[in-house]
Amino acid sequence: MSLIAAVESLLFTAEAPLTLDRLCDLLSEFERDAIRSALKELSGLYDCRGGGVHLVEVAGGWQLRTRPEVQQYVQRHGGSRSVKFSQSALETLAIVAYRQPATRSEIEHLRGVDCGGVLKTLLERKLVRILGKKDIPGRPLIYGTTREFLEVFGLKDLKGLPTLKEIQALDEVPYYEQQEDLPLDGLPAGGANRQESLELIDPENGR
Amino acid sequence: MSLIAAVESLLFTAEAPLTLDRLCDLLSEFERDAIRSALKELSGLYDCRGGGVHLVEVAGGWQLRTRPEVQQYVQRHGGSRSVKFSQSALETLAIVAYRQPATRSEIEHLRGVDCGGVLKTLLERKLVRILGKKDIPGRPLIYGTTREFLEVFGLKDLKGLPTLKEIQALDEVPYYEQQEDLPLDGLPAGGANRQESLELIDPENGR
Amino acid sequence: MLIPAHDENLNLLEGVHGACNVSLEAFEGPLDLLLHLIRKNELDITDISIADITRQYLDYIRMMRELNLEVAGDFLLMASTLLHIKSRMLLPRDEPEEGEDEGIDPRAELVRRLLEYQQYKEAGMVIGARALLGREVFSRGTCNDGAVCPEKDYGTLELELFELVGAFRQLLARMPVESFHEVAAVEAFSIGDSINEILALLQERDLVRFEELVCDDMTRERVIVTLLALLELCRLKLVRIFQNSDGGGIWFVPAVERDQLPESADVDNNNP
Repeated sequence: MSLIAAVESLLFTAEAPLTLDRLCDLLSEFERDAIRSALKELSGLYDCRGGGVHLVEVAGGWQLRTRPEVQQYVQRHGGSRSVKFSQSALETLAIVAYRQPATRSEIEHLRGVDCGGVLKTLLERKLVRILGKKDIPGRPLIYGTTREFLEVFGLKDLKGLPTLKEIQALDEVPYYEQQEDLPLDGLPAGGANRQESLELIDPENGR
Repeated sequence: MSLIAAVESLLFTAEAPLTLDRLCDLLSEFERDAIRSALKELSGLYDCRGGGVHLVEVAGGWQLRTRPEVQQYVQRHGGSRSVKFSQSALETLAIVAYRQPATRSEIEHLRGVDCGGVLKTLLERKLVRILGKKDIPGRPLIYGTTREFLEVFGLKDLKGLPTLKEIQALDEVPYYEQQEDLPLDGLPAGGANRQESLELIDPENGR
Repeated sequence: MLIPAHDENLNLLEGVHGACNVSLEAFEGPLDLLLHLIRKNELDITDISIADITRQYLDYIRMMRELNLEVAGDFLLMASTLLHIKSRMLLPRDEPEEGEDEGIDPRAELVRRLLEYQQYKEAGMVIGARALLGREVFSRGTCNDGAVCPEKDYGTLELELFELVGAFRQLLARMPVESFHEVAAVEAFSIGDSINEILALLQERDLVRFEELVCDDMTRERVIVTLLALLELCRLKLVRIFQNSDGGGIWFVPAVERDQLPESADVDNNNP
């Protein structure tokens, strides 16, 4: 059995993207370089066949996915599969993504409405997770995004989130040309960059 | 976008085998014959590439699955965790499959042991289901196999089961060489063929 | 050899002993055991010597008892059936056959059951030897690195990054200005904090992966604190930890009913 077949079977059955490291672990009898070339070759095979599926690099790993071109067919699988996200869920997720770590009261203050239910849903769907507790009176829980979040949005990491500046720049161009991860100058996620992220969303820097 | 790509994307994203009917529903702008040929062609593409995945006809539908040859790799990724069958589960399942509809007491008489626990497990695993009640005193529950049974055991339909006669003939052949669906002449499953199955086990027909 | 030799069946018992790991559970039931004895003795299933088979069967049961193994009722029932057949075999046939079917062989019913059972036993082996989904062959997305997670299935999320960004932009448009001037601090995370965090998580879910608690952007210290917290919870017998395979994911589950878990602040009690 060829290495390519082995790699393909692992990718096919994996629930989440597989990193090269993980593939090397699973296929320890093969050289890392050989596995890397097998990935490239497999990717090429899917590309030149031009079927409904291709191999993409995402969330720091590799995953078989349907091509965007066949999206309309895949969506026909029915309501149970293509889950529509409510506006409140999207807003809450956006706040968590851009302001993490964020407490519930911060989120509610921003949205101006109760977010308990929507947070619970996001937790259940594993798009958001509890990072810990904030060291202030009341010790509220703090929330951040998950690995699944990255996968859903096809991001390699949080740095792939467009900055607000970039979002505003979207106003001038057709949105759909902006599907790639955007180059980043000023990551709005994570403790270390917190100050920067605060600047980014400071209204004075706004539109 | 070609029909093959559409079919592939639907199969790739389906959780269970897709029947031709379902595919025709989902791809209503295409002719049934065209979809049928696309399936055949796609199956051929997977076969001649010889990768880790192929398209199989199972439980009345079509499904993308890994090839048995790459099993060792997938198992390393934890794939073998879920499915294990004890001899008692397999025996009970065989009795239900060949004699359905079957009552618990029939099964227990055949196996000579209590089968309550094993039946419960098979019901929980959705390999067996309750078909109803038998119209005899006490109205015992009657059991049959499920769609999942066909899926798990890789059978197109119940006719894909080797007949008990064929199984007897296998005595000298190692079992694991018998992977293919065997040709069928007289399926001993279901009420209509019940007499035949009893005949098979008449001592005078025995060895 | 633990077992005193009863008779000439010592060899047989040794064979059984070795092959079957001295357990009646090695046999699926009395019929399975009988088939085994018949095969051992190379008997014709349709013409078995009831006397021999009964003796060997009873020896086996006796051996199990001497090993203090529980003998299931099904095995005892078969023993009495065998003895009954044996006694009928000893009786002279009632009427010399008059061409009637009355002179039935007392073994007939047992033979029928054995043949029938043998068929299904073999059928079980045949279907069990197929390439099974989830054992030899796999459909898509069935493997993950931890245990199979019994989560609700929400279907595939179809979300574009664009939608997320769009939502955030809309939000910004109506956002209160001063809200961005509070700065979160997450340093000085104690074991107590971590325990609270884990308890809070267990209020929401029954199965948590260790990796979910420690993420890449955590400090070394924070990871260690989390691990210590988990060990403390284990010591208090509030959680159970397990690992499915060597090097596999580490999971933990509540060891007590959810409402018996110590209170930790939950999502709804955190309004300032």
